[in-house]
Amino acid sequence: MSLADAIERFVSDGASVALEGFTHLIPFAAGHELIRQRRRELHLIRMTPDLIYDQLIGMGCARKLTFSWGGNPGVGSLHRLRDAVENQWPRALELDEHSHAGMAAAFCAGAARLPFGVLRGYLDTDLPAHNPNIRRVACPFTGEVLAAVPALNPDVTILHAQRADRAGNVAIEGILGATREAALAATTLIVTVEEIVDTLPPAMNGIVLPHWVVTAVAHCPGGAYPSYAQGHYARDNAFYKQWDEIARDRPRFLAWMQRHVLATGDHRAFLASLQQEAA
Amino acid sequence: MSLADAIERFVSDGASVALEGFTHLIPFAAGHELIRQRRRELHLIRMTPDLIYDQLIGMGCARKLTFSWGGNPGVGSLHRLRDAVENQWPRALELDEHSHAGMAAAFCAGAARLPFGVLRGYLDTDLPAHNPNIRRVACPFTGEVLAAVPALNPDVTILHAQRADRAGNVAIEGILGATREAALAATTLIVTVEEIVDTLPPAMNGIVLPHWVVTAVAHCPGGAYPSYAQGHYARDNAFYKQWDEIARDRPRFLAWMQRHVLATGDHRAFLASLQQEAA
Amino acid sequence: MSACTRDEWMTVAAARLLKNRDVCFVGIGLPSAACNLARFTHAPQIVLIYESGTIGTRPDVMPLSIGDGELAQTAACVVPLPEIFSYYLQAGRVDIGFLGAAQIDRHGNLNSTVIGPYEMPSTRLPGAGGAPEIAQHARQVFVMLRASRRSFVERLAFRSSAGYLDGHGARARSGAAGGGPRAVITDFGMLAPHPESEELQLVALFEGATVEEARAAIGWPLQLADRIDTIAPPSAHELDTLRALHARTREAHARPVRIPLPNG
Amino acid sequence: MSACTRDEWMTVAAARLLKNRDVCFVGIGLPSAACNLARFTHAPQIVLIYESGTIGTRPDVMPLSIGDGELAQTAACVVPLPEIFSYYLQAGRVDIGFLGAAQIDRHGNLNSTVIGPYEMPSTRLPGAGGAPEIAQHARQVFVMLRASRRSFVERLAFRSSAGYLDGHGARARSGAAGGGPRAVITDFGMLAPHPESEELQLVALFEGATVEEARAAIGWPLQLADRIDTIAPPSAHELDTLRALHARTREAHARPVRIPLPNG
Repeated sequence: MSLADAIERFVSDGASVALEGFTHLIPFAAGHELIRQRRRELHLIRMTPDLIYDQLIGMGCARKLTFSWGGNPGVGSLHRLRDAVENQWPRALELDEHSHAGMAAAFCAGAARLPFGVLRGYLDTDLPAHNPNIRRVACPFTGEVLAAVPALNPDVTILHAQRADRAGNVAIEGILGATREAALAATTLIVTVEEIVDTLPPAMNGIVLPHWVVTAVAHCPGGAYPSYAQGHYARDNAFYKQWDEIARDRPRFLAWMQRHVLATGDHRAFLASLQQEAA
Repeated sequence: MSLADAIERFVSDGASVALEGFTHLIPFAAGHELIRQRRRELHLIRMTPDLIYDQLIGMGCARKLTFSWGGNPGVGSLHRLRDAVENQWPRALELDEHSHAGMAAAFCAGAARLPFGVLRGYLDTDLPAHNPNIRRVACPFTGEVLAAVPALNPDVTILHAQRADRAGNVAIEGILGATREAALAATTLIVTVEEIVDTLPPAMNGIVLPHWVVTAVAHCPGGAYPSYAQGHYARDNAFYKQWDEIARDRPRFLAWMQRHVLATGDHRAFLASLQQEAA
Repeated sequence: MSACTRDEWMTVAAARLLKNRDVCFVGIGLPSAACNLARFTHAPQIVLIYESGTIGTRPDVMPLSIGDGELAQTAACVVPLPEIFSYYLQAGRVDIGFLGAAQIDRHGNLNSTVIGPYEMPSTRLPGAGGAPEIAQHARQVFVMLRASRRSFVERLAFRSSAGYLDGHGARARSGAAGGGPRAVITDFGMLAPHPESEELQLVALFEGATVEEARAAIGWPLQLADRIDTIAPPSAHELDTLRALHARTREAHARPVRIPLPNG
Repeated sequence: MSACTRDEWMTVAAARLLKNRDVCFVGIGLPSAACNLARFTHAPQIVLIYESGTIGTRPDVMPLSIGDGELAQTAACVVPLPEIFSYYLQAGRVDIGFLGAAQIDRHGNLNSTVIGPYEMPSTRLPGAGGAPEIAQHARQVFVMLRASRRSFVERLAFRSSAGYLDGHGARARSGAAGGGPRAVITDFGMLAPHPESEELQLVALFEGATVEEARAAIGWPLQLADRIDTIAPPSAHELDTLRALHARTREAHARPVRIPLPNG
């Protein structure tokens, strides 16, 4: 299935969508396709909203954001996210804000189909006062009061991975972040991959998402760029630094999105347009 | 450190001890050493009490057993376990009985240092009526009532693994059962290994217990026999079948233990005595 | 067809219930044989999960234990056991759970814990293991159990896992996510719950087996379904495949294991 | 020693606080430089954990992001992120957690969430990330933060992670498992909590820095410890090692990444 078809078929306006990947394997191609297809009112979920969420938010695709850290790692702010929160541009953005540990517990609960996750966390912070999704639960054995978060069960989780086989088994190698839990927590799971192979290499204790938990696989080489795919290509740290300039300014941001995303038909054309610009 | 030294130093009478390994990598050598050193009043913890627990129980080492399935897999009963429960021979055995899912949740809670684990489980079974360690907890978001179990945090967890490096990092390959969670839940972690190497093979997403969670490593080739070590030797299914006969009869059991365990100085001698008998 | 044992017939009957892409939570013994027979015959893409943590395993011989090395070597992947129970079973990702037991009652509740009082049992059984949550979460449960009045009983000594409780919708009201025991394969044929009372009734007989034989083996007054199907005997292909699997398994398990005594 | 920047001095001062077998939960930027400098100098066996899931990582160049490939390639192992927070941090297996922030108050409480009201902030910061639970569970927290009256403030706009709360044992009474912020390394020297009041006070100055300079940069009336140590400037070895690390890092990050455009 092509990525465009998968997004068309499985992601509707208003859906809750988690594009996971922790610095590594961020599904940029899929995010761009959401923008091209002009999805609206999305509830975006992601521990670390990255450039791709900055773009989705800046293009007005999102109604709500569930997250735990929203910056450009090692660089600074996500200016489109800031503009949405500080100035409601291009629209207001509802925040469901957590800590990493809390959001990880929420994904784990979602993957296990439990209604809530438990952690020793959020102690004496101001987050619970601003988020009704952070509550307390008492241990039925010791009486100790712990933090609780509701399970995260995205309508759709979208990942990028190195490879899938023809049956739809997906193998991931390297830094996982919360990808596996986000995948297993979702109702629908779409995975873009660098390559589709006849048979996956032996996994034993490696990370495999079995075919019957995967809804659709789309072959999309380079689909994580400017993030990276371990063993395939490196993270383009220079692009992450450039983005700070591009995103700082509304017109420049819109022009960049027009030229590289809206005016390109697919991820291959997106990559080509960047290459052309660099040449 | 030798296995005998590790047991001597780290396992005291009355301790709660988990020898984990799910069919695979069951730490027989360590269990035999507990018997040789005549540990008493142990609280034994293990999802699937296997032959080694049958032996520990039959030799009177255990006061209490936390478990979820106590049989000889594919063969039948653990006769020494049955004799202890049915006839209090050689002594009474207190049971803390769970389902696999409940005990897995308890180990996970222990590894995460949470006081309890949550699951959708034990529904309409008679287990909670007989085990005060199975309680209920209400979701603070939905009100749904779920099962809760107290965390398992053994004083000592003992595992067998394929290899460790000289720094004490331990790598496990193949079927894990609840070994990893039992290891991380323990106060003290002893690991016997097939081999000690200068450098472990690259792990990436493989299973490694970092050296700073491992208390002691003992080199003990064949230490899982008659269980097995993936990549080293196979499970001796024939021995598991023979055990049914040996353990069925108290005098025969005691004679076997005397000859092969008490009269042997270490695991090497134990293996040699079996080989001699087979010859 | 050549003469076959009742165990073989049970295995074949169970295998036929499995569809090509079913995700099965497999136990040791007859269920393992049934699932692998299905895989070697009409259901090559069946997904087998063993509770030891192996997912999508494709063993060439059957395991003796739930965690034989063969299961890991042929698996799509091997995960920590807690994930099998939380991320797969509890998450509703298992279509078919197989269970055995020492005792079953007329509503498909099972006992694998004790005979006699829990605190002072006359027979201590291995215990529930994975059964309570398999029974709770699997979309369907298939029970495989040889019939006798000691095993198909009026009243369980202990309820290790829930079937339809007292019937008449009690299970649905309990909040259990799975569908409960949809089939009980035994050595004269098959029982299944009545649509309303949820009492196990005779729905099919092996060719040549009789209602009287069935009634004699069941410890409660066995009801008959409106229609009793006949289960065709194992085909030559089924039987050959099953026997070859058993032969390979016997051979593999008979192969002597060298005691791993280090040299020197 | 050759002239060095305050950032370099901060990095060296932080590195010196680390012991050879410490388990450190590392953030990006100055903490990452400090931990790796320690590893390349006096603490070769230091264990570095990055929240992305890499355990025991030994990068040759510093990562730009928390999840660069270099971290995974050189790690003892890479685990799912939830395990980092549950099985390692929450389980009390982290000796030292490094934190930065936009604001710190006199009791070491930190703000990395918003300036202004939460619902309508004047500046939306990235958020707490791993900080609330690092602050709660790490045995010790080291804060690295350049000083100014905008960052060292009388009152936080938002408490993203807890230090000593209002001091005087409030943290201990809260049930937090970890020891709290034991050191704040800033660009004139170091603050540490007073043993009783738990108010951050000046405990050490970089050689050449003055109390006046420190007071000018701190937004509350800065108290002085009974004894103010002098932090020796970076040695030639420390500085050479750090600069070589930075040079390797700059070179690696400047290496153009080929856009992964498939051929054809």
